Amino acid sequence: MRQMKKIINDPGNVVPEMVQGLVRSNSDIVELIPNTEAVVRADKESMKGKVGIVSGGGSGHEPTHAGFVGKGMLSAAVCGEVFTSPTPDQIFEAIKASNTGSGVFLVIKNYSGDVMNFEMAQDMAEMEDIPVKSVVVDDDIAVENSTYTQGRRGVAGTLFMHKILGAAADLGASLDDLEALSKQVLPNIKTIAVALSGATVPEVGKPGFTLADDEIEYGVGIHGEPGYRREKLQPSKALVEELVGKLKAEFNFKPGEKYAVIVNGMGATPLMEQYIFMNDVLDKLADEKLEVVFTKVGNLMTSLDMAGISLSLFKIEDDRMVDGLKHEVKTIAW
Amino acid sequence: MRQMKKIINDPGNVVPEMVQGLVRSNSDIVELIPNTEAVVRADKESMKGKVGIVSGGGSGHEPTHAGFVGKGMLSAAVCGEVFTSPTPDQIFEAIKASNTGSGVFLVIKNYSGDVMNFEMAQDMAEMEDIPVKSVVVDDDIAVENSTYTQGRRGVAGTLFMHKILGAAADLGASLDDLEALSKQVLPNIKTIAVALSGATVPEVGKPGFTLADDEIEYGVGIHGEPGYRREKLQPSKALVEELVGKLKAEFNFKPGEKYAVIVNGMGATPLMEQYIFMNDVLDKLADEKLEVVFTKVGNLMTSLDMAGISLSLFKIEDDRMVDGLKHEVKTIAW
Amino acid sequence: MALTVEQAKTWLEDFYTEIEAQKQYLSDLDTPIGDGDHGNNMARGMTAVHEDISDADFASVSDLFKKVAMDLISKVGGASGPLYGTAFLEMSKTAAGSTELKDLVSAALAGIEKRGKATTNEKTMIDVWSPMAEKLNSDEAVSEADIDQFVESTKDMVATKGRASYLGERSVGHIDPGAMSSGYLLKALVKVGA
Amino acid sequence: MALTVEQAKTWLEDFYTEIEAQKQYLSDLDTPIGDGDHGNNMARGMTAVHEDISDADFASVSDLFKKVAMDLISKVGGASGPLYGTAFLEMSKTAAGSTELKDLVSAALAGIEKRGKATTNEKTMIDVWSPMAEKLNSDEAVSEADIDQFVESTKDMVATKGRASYLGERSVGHIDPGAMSSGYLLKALVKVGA
Ligand SMILES: Nc1ncnc2c1ncn2[C@@H]1O[C@H](COP(=O)(O)OP(=O)(O)O)[C@@H](O)[C@H]1O
Ligand SMILES: Nc1ncnc2c1ncn2[C@@H]1O[C@H](COP(=O)(O)OP(=O)(O)O)[C@@H](O)[C@H]1O
Ligand SMILES: [Mg+2]
Ligand SMILES: [Mg+2]
Ligand SMILES: [Mg+2]
Ligand SMILES: [Mg+2]
Repeated sequence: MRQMKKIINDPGNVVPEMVQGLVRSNSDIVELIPNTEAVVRADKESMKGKVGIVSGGGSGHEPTHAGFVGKGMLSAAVCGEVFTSPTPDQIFEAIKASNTGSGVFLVIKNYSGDVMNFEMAQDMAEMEDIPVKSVVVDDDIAVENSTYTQGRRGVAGTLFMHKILGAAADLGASLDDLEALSKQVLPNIKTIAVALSGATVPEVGKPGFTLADDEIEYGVGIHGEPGYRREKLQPSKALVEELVGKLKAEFNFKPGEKYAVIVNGMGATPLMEQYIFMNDVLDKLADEKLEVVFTKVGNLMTSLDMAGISLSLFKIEDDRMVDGLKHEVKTIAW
Repeated sequence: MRQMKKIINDPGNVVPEMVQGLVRSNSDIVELIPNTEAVVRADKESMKGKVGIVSGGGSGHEPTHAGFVGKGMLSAAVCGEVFTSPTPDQIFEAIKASNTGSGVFLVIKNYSGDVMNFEMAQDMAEMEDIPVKSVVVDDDIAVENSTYTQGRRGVAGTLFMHKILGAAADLGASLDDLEALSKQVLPNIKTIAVALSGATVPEVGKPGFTLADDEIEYGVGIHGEPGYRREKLQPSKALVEELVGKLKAEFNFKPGEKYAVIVNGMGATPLMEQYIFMNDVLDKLADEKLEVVFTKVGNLMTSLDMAGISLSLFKIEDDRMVDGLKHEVKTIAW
Repeated sequence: MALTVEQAKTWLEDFYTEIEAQKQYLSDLDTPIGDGDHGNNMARGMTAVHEDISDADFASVSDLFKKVAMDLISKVGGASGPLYGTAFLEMSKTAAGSTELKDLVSAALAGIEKRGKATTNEKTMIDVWSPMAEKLNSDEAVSEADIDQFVESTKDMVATKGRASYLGERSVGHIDPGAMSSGYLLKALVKVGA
Repeated sequence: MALTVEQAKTWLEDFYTEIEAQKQYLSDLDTPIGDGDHGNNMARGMTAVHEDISDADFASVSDLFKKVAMDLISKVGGASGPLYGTAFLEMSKTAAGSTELKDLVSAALAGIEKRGKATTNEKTMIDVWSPMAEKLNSDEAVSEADIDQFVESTKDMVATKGRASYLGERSVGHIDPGAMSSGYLLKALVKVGA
C-alpha cells in the first residue's frame, strides 16, 4: 500500500495546526475565537449593525470556509475535524462572535452531521435570545434527488451562497431579507464533479477510493463519496461535454439565459488544467447560447489531495445577483 | 510506466488553451495581446504615465506570471511553452503594450533561456527607442553560487520583486528609480524548496524525476531541476528545520531583523499542508528572534503537478518595503 | 431494572473499552458506505467521557448522563455526535424521574429520531435502538444475541438517511456503522444487569 | 567551399529531417542534465523553418538565413532559440559578403558566444561550433567523424553554463543536448559538400 505523503506533523493534530498557520499568516483578516477552531473577522467595524453570516463544516476543503471570512463575505467560519462536521459548542461560539445585535444567518452544507450540529447550535443560540436563521445548500446533482434520501450534498456551489448573502448582509439586509434571498438562490445553484484520484484523510492514512492510472470517476463528492460512473480518462472537452450535459438536464437550459460559473480544483489539480477546462466550458456554454456573466477559477472548495475538478453553475434570474457576486470583499481566498 | 493523468486536450496545445481560459474568465483584469500568448492589463488607465513592469517565462508555474498582472503589480506577462522561455518577439509585444511613454522594466528569472530571450527583446525595444531596464532574479539558494556557473535560479522569491516594483511603478517611480530599487531588493530575497513528487510536462508525458513513496528531495527547482539531498519523508517541523537552517546560513540571521515570508505550494500540495508548514516556519523564526512583517501562503509559483513546498524570505532593511508588499493590487492571484 | 450511578459508570467504561478495541473495525464499516471515520469519531468522544467520569463523583445518574452528553456533543462532531449527544441528553432528563431501562432507552430513541429526522428501516442506529425499546417496553428480556441480530438486520437495508443514502441500492450488503456502535453500547448496558 | 541557395536549402531540409528523427533522443539527452525539452524545442523551430522555406524562393543565402533566424527566434524559445537564432542572424549578415563555410561558421560561433556569454569547455554547443570553426579556418577538411568527436568531447566536461550547470560535477558523463543538435546541423552542412 502507498504510504501517505503529506507535509504534516501529527495526523491527529492537523486541524489546530492548520488553523494556527492560517490565522497567524492572515491576522489582518481573521482571528481565532478563543478555545475553538473557529475564526472570525478581524475587522469588527465591518460587522457592526449587520447580520452575521456563519458557515463551516469538516476541514480538508481549504480555503473553504475560513478563506472566505472577511468584510463582504462570511463573518465567521468553524473548522471541524477533517471531513467531520464541527460540534455545536464551536458553532455556537462562532454565532456569538458574529452577532452584533442583528442576528446570525447560517449557511449549512447538506450532510446529516452538519445539519444536526448546526441545528443544535441554533437551539443553543435561541436559548440565549440570538435570532438565527439558516439555509441548507444541496447543489451536487450527482445524487438523485428524492424525498427518500438525505437529499443532495452541499459542494462548491455553496460559495455562490456565501458570496450573495455576504454581499447582502454587508449592504444591510435583515435576517428575514437574507432568508428570502437564500431561498431565491438555492434552487439556482448546481454542481457536478469529476475525480482523477482519491483523497487521503491524515488519520486514515490511505485514499478513500482508488482509481486506475487511466480511470476517472464522474459525480464524486468532496469527501470522496462515490460518483455515478467510472470510465477511461477523457480529454478536457469530453469531460466538459459530460458535465455540462448533466447540468443542462437539471437546469433545462434555454438560449439567452444568464449564468455564473465556478471551475473548482479539488486540491491536486494544477491551475493550468483548470483554465483549459474553463476554456472548454465557456465554448460549450456559448454553443448552448447562454450568457456567462461571472466566472471564477481556482482551488476554492477542495478535497484534501484529490485530483479532479468541479463545475458549478448559478442561474441568474435577477441582475442584482451579479452585483452581489462582484461586490468587493476582503478575504484570504475569494 | 504511469500514464499521464491530466485534464487537457492536446499536449502540444496546452499553453494557448490555458491562456484563453485565463483571459476569458478574467476579462476585467487582463486581455490577450493579439497574436501572442502574452497578457496585458485590461485597466489601461492604471498604466498611464507609469513605467511598465513586464515579466514572464515558461508556462507551468500558474498563477505566475499572468495571475500577477493588474493595477499595482505587473503590466504584462508573457507565457512561454511549458518550462520554456518565451520568444523575443512575444516579449517585445508585451513591452510595447506596457509602454505608455515612461519606459519598461523587465523582471527576468535567471535561466539562460530567459535571460537571452529577454535580452533580445530588450535589443528590439531599444531599436524602437523604448527605454528598457531589467533585473535578473536568482533567489534559489539550493545551488552553490559561483562565478563559474550560470548562477542561481529564479524561483518564488521573484514574487517579492514583482510586488515591490509594481507598487513603486504604481506610485510613479521612474525607470532609474526602479532599477535602483531592484538592486536593493535582489540580495535580500532567498528561497529554498522541498519536493515530494516530480512534475510531468504534458508533451513529455512522464515525470521529470521520480521519488520513492517515502522519499523527499531538498533543493529541487521549479522545473524539476535536481536538488541537493534525498531522504526519507520527515514531519513538517523537520522540513522547516532543514529549510530555515539553509536560509539562516545564507542570511546570517541576527535577532531583531525583519523578514517577509512566502510559503508556496508547488501545485499538488493542499493548502492545509501549506498552513501547517507556515505555522512551523513562524515558530522557528520566532525562535530565531526575527520579526515577521508580512506573510503569504498559497500556490503562487507552481511546478505543474509537483507536490512540495518552497519557502521564500525577504529581509526588510527599509520599512517602505513593507508598504510595497501591502500596496493594494487588482490581480487574479495576489 | 433501575440503573444506579455505579452501574451507569460501569456501563460507560465498558463501552469506552469496547470502542477503543473496535475503533478500526467501526471505521472500516464506515468506509464502503460512509467516510471511514466512525471509529475515530466515537473514540474521540468516549476518550473525553472516560477522562471526565472515571475519577469523578456524580450525585445522580441524571448528572452523569448530562456530562456524557456534553462531552459527546462537543467532541465527536459528524452525524454521530449530535445523535449520541441527544440520546444522553434525553436520558439525563428522564433519569431525573426514572432510571428504569425502558424509560431511558425510550427517551434516547425519541431524541435520536427527532434529531436525525429518521425512523426505522432507514439503515441507521435507530434500527438498533427501536427494537431494543420495543422489547423493553413489552417487558421482554433482551439478550446480547438479540442486539447482535438488530445490528445484523441493517445489512440488508437500503440506506435512506446519512451518508450511506448517497449510495442508494449499493448500500445493501453492509452493516451500518452507527448501528454497530449502538449495538456495543446496548450490549454493555445489558451486561451491567440493571 | 561557397554555399549556394540550393545547397543551403538542402542543408536545412536535411537538418529538419534529422531533428524530426532524433527529437526524442535529444529530449532524452536533455533529461538527466536539463529539462527534457531540447528535442521538442528544436522540432518546433525546424518545422516552422521547413514550412517557410520548402516551397519558397530566396534571392540569396542571406535572405534564406534571415528567414531561418526569424523562425528560430520566434518559435523555439528556451536557451536554444536565441542561440540558433543568433547564429543564423550572424550568418545572414556575413552571407551578404561571403558564403564561404569558414566565414559562415565563424560568424555563427561569434554570435553564439556573445549571446550565451560563454566560451569553450563549458559543455555547450560552443564545444562543437568552436573546433569546427578552427578546423575550417586552418583550411582542414572536416569529416562527420570529426564532428561526432566534438560532440562526444562534451561528455566528460563539467557544465558551467545553461541548466546543466546546476548539477556541477554531476553533469559529467552526459553528452550536452545542444552539442548533439549542433553536431547534426554541422554534419548536414558537411554532407552538402559546399
Ligand atoms: N439522520 C440520521 N438519523 C439517524 N442516524 C443517522 C443519521 N445520519 C447518520 N446516522 C448514523 O450515524 C452514523 C455515521 O456516523 P459518523 O460516521 O460518526 O458520522 P458522519 O456520517 O458524519 O461521518 C451512521 O452509520 C448512522 O447510524
Ligand atoms: N549560455 C549558453 N551558451 C551556450 N549554449 C548554451 C547556453 N545555455 C544553454 N546552452 C545550450 O542550450 C542547450 C539547451 O537547449 P534547450 O534545452 O532547448 O533550452 P533550455 O535549457 O532553455 O530548456 C544546452 O544543451 C546548451 O548546448
Ligand atoms: Mg465524517
Ligand atoms: Mg526548457
Ligand atoms: Mg462517518
Ligand atoms: Mg531544455
